[in-house]
Amino acid sequence: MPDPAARRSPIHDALKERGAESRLVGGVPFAVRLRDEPTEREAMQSLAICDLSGLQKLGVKGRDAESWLSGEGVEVPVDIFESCPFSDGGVTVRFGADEFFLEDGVANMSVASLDERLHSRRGQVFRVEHQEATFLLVGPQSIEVLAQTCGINFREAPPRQLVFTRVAGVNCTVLPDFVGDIPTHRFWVEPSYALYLWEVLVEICESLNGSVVGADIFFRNCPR
Amino acid sequence: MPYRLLKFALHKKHPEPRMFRAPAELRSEYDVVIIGGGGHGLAAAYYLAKDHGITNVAVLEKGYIGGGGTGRNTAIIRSNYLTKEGVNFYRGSVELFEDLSRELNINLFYSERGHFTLAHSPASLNTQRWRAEVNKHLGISSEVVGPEFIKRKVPEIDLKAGGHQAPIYGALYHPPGAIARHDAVAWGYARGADQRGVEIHQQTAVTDVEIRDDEVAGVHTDKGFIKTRKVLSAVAGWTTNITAMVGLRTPLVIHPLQALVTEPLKPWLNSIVVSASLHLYVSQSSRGELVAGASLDPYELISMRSTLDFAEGMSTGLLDLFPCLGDVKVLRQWAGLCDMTPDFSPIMGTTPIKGFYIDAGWGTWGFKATPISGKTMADTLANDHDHGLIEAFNLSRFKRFELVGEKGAASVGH
Amino acid sequence: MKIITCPINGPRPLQEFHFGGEVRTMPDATAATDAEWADYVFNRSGEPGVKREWWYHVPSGTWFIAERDNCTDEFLRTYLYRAEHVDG
Amino acid sequence: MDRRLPPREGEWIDRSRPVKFRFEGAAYTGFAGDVLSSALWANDVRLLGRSFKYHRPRGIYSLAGHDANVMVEDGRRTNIRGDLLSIEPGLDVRSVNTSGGVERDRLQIIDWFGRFLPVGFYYKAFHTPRWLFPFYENRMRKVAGLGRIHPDNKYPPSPKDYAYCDLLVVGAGPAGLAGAIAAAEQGLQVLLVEEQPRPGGSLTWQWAGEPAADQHLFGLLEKVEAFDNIRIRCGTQVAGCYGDHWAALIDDDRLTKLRTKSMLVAAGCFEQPAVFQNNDLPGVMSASAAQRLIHLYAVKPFGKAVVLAANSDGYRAALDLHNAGVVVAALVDLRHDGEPTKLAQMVADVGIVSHTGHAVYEALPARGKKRICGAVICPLDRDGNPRTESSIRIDCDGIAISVGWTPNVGLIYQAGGRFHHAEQVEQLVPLELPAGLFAAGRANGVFDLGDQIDDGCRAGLAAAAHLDRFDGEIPDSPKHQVAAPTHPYPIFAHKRKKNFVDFDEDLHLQDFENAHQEGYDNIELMKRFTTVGMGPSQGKLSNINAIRILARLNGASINETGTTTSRPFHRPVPLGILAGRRFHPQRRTPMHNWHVQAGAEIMHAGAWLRPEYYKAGGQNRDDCILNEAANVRNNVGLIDVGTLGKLEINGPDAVRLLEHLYTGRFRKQQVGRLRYGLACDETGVIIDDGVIARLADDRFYVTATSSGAAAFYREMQRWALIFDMDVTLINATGQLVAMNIAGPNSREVLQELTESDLSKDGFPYLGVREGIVAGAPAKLMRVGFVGELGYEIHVPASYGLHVWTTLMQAGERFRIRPFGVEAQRLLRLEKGHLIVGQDTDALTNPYEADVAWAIGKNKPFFVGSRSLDIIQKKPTTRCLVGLAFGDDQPRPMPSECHLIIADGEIAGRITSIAPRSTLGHSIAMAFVTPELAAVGTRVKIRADDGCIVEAHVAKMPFYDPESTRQQ
Repeated sequence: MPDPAARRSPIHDALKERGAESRLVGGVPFAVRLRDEPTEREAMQSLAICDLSGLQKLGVKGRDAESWLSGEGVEVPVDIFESCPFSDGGVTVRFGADEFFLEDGVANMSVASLDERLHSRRGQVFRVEHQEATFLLVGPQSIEVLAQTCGINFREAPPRQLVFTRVAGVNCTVLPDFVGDIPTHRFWVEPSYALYLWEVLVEICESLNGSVVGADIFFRNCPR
Repeated sequence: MPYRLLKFALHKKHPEPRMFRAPAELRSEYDVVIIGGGGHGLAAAYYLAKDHGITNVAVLEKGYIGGGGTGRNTAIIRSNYLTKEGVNFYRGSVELFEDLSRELNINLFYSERGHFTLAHSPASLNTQRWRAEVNKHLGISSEVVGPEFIKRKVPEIDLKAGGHQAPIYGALYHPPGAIARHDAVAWGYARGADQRGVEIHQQTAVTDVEIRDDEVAGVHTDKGFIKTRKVLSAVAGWTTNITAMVGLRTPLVIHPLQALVTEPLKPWLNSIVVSASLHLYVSQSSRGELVAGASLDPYELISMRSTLDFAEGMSTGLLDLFPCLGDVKVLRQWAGLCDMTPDFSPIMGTTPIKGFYIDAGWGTWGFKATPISGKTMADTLANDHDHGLIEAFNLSRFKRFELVGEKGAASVGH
Repeated sequence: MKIITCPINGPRPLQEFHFGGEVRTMPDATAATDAEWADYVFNRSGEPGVKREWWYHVPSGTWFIAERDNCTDEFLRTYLYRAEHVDG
Repeated sequence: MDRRLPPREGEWIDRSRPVKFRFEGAAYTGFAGDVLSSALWANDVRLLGRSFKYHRPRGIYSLAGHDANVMVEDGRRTNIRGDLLSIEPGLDVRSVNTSGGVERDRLQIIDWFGRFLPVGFYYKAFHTPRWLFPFYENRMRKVAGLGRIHPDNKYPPSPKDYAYCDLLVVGAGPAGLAGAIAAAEQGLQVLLVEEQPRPGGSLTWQWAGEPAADQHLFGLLEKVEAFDNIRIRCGTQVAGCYGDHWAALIDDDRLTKLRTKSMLVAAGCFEQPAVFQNNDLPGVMSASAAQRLIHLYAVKPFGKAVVLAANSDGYRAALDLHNAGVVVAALVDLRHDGEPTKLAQMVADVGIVSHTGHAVYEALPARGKKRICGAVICPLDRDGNPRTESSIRIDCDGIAISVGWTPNVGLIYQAGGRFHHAEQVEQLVPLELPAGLFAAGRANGVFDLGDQIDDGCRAGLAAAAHLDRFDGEIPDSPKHQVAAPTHPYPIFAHKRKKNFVDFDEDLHLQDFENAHQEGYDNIELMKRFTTVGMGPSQGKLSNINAIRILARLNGASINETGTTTSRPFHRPVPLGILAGRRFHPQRRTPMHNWHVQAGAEIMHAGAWLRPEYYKAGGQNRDDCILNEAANVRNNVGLIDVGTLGKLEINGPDAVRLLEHLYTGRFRKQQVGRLRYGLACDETGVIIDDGVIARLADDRFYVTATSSGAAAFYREMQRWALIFDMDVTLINATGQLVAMNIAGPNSREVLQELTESDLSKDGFPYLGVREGIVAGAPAKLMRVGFVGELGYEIHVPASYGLHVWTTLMQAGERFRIRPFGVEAQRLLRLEKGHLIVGQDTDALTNPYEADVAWAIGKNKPFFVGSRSLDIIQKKPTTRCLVGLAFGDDQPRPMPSECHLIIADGEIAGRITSIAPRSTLGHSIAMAFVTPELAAVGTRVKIRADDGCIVEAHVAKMPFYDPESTRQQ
């Protein structure tokens, strides 16, 4: 059996250097806290960034992908780039006519079991490995970080609509969303670029007086 | 102070004649019609008259002379090519250039600066060694040099290229690498051709080329029809217009290439520095401006518009190499057109159409070939047979799958 | 910066795209003469005018066809390769 | 002497904050809000710079950065405009391009030699004799150029912003403010950009003679502030305008890339010089500069002035000067009929003497030319030629020139607009504007203040209509009623030829006449030959006069003569601002930090960072590499090959697609087996290779070269479309990580981490298995790239580090060691495996590269097959062979790309070489001509310094020819 505890975020070391406190969520290690909770809550109100790479991800692609997901009781977005809730605080996104992407919620257990059942699938459903790093930009100012790194006008981007674009010169998938009522931007980036992008985003965040926070701001504040 | 300058003070009236005659009426027939009054076309006209005594020649220029690639390139001259064909051809060009100021009696500011092609990876250093070895074998002064040598010649350079990308492993150093005043090359050839009887018609656009049973019969212009049996197309970035007129298929695609110039600075950069992986080449003009060019724009376009992306990318590359230039200001940016071939070599000489000769495929390397292309094309027109130096560049090489290996290293690496 | 409309992702800045060259129809490899094949492989229709070209939206990995004037740089339409065949 | 005027309404200086600064070593005091030029003028310093060519004394001309007279450096920055440089405490600047300081510049001598140096003189001399040119060039380069660079100057990374709006308004003068308001009223998101530190444009200085101006300004600003959909940015310049309304906004600290839906250029005009003798000396300035001095900086421009006018603005300037306490000794009006408006009377009322139909023919320099002491004026005949015989001398220390304007519309040219010369304003006005682009105010040829405001409203509504936010009536642009504000030819010949047309380039009238005589008689040729407009101020003050001169010389109209186009940038922009943060993406595998801690020497491979080799105590690079390789041969090694392309091809047509993409056959490939794949492009050139694993009937897993992967996947997608194949393609390159454990002990080590059957029969060579390794879902592939028993292990990236470290632990008792790229290169070379891109080049086909065996026998079609048929019929010109060297070879050994020489001709090239190998002798791969290809043939290689090294063609693989070890 795969052992999720063996997994590491691509920026694990960078966070360790910042003295991050680590905890297993759904068996996967997360940097849950860097400062005391009030400070991190405070940061959310303006600008904060945290690493959610430990969230389990899964992609399915192929002619029968949609029907399979529905068969598994997963709510499937109708239009391309639309997203809808999956598990608690997770998302299901339609990448294309016959491709879907799922990221787990705060419990971080649902994707794994879905993945299990994928082995006994029939027809044209193919598993797509998704190991992207997940970064969450939190707070009203997160839009300014995007303004310095990306050529898309996110002020006009509809919420919960996925955007495939380039951020700081690398391919990146961005989902404008909310944690509670605080606007967020969720970044998915291929792990090989993760450290590079993280360092760029953090540099810009800190130049805007934003700060790096732990994953708990997500786990604690996501609606269940 | 040279006498030539004294005379300006001594004469009451400005003692300089017209560079070339005021536009005459088009005649109804010429022995040769050259389409394109850039450096190449004018040089061909000059050598037709000088070497072959063919003077009943019209050069047709839709704009003004030297207004295309000739006036837009970054004026670099070198012969450190990769193939035997390339080296021999460009060596011929450099030899002509070296004496051209005297021959045309116009100071071209032909200035040997030394030319660095930086290598940012072991693989690229290998390619530079390849060029160096071929050059040396053919008697061209080129060598692979290490970072220390580069730093000695260009102390302002950052050998780490900013630190976030591959450092500089070394370079191909080509001492004869030079720059020149590009406009003056066109003017000098124009004057020389004119003095020998060639007619130069500016603001005269070719609208069609008359072909009768696979043979050139004449040229239609916006000023009327001209009868002729020999036409040379020397219009670089506009070649595809002309080949379309005569129904000739070629591999040519047109891409813009952009360049910029900074405010004048006191001399500090004495060498020409090229970095393929940073997509830039830069030198300092005799006026003190930094003149920097990029690699081709990423898609086909027959337009000389400028883009901000280029200015941003070029500035990034320049600061990666020369961190001290952050406060130096860009004065102006512009673009030229490049007619690209798949094997980075020109398309020259005879074509399947009798009497139609082509001088194209000049991509980013046209200016440095101006004298030799003029000389060899003149010879080719005069004898209706490809000059030895350009046989390998004939259009038919593609049909024969005999491309010239100037591209060198594979586009994919490892 | 140039804006290009990807049929899937909508209007995007040029920096998100890769140019894939003109759309060329491959002759029947078995029937074509060497000359015809060489013409297909090497020659291009580079003259001024509206061209049918391949473009690729890099972040989403989408190939599509654009009809573009190679002098004005104006994109007249963009559509997916399949759609084109439907349109004929 | 302090020239500061008493405090006045609307002045920009803050008298409560004196600022001490230094210029040319001397200490001065100004006020916060001063620019360098104004502060110096206030201190009665008039010599502010030296000219580019003749090193003539220069002072304030436009005071708006439209000229480049005042250029300074501060030891870090260079070529800083004094007109735009706000003074700050501690500012310490010197003039650029002087020898020994601006006061006693040794190079001013050149001014005397002017007559020896006509336009383009450098084309006509110095080139013979040839050997002397370098000497001359060296001299010329030293005198040319302006500021110096400062080698240790560091520029802090500046941010770049993307911004968006409905309407960009350039210029916050009357028209711009009105336009912004009109558009905002229709609900547009408006960005109003003003290059000066405060809004108001000409209202802040030009109309200040009239009380109405202040009221207008106040009223407009109040309205603007009332709209929250108008953002106003002062001290920002729009430096360039590009396709699709893409504009570059420049502030001191950043570049903003603005995407606007429409654009209104209301940037006003540049006041143009008159051309007369010594029109460049300190004290001669544009009337607007004098008015800026008075109204913005409260500086008295002169003691006694002559005003040269050809329009109402000149009369206003005369009044402003008079009101500021300047003695206006004369108002010289080029127009024979003088000023038609009431201004004529107003001027007369304050006792200013006007001379209509007169010109200033010459400015008289005081000793040393550092200021002027008088003006020579003379009447003009009906053709506008000075009648010098009846000239008068008037003492003065300043001449203010107001003879005309040229529109500030470079941005419109850049955006593709076209202009024509309109007689009634004697100025270029828009002829054709691109969709969504609008012009208003003086830039649009509208001069009356009221008209400017109306024109602004009109343009604002037009912009709204363009965006379908307004469908009402749009008024026409107001027509200019009174006399033209610009004189058609304010240019006067003078025999001493110091009547300058271009101040940057020191070009005088005669230079243009000479250029024309030499045949540079169209505007582009003249521009290139004379270099007019090529200086730092981009011809803002010289282009239109140059065109007038040429038009007259050709007997043509301005429109027939044509204009030169404007290119970015509107004002020079620092490279540092354009570069910004300089993003350089880097790719790392999950094991990157492990490698670094293990002492890896990291190399860049494209964007990837890879271990070249691992430094081991005291050993040099070659030893490290050789030992890493030896440990693989004799023991076990582990390499990170995470950079490999990793692609999945699934679906009913998977086999068909593979057989189209690769040269080989895959139909009969069994599930659980690997095959080598070689890919060509359409011309038959090798572009990629890798292994192809069949995981199921309709599932294939493919590796591609590290740097080729992205492009190869892209082409794979395209071919799938073209051939209409029912496949599902997945690029898992970055999602998965791969490592290769190789060496005789690799099986033992790996077996400790997995329950999969690794036995020789259970998992044979060229087999592929899916299983769990160290708790990670993995694909295992039995490959032999390095020629030993080995397993390539592919796992999800997040597991990569764990699997790697676990393998290293398990391998400890087998003395496992990591090996880097270099050791792998050596091992595969010993094994005779080529590397695409190193052993192949841009034209290499499979026949040359000795991989024709990988071409499926009588396959009907694959990409490149038809071209290869043609190539195959032609004689091969080169073959890739192995070379072995004896031990007796002289050093240095050859390197990659050293040439093989036969009978004095180039007969080949080394593509890969290992001076030292685990075989104990040097080996290489090389291209050679067919004549040299036979095994055993002796070849000569020319190494560095031309020393010849001998080798013989050897059979490949060099190592383990029967390939028993990898089985």
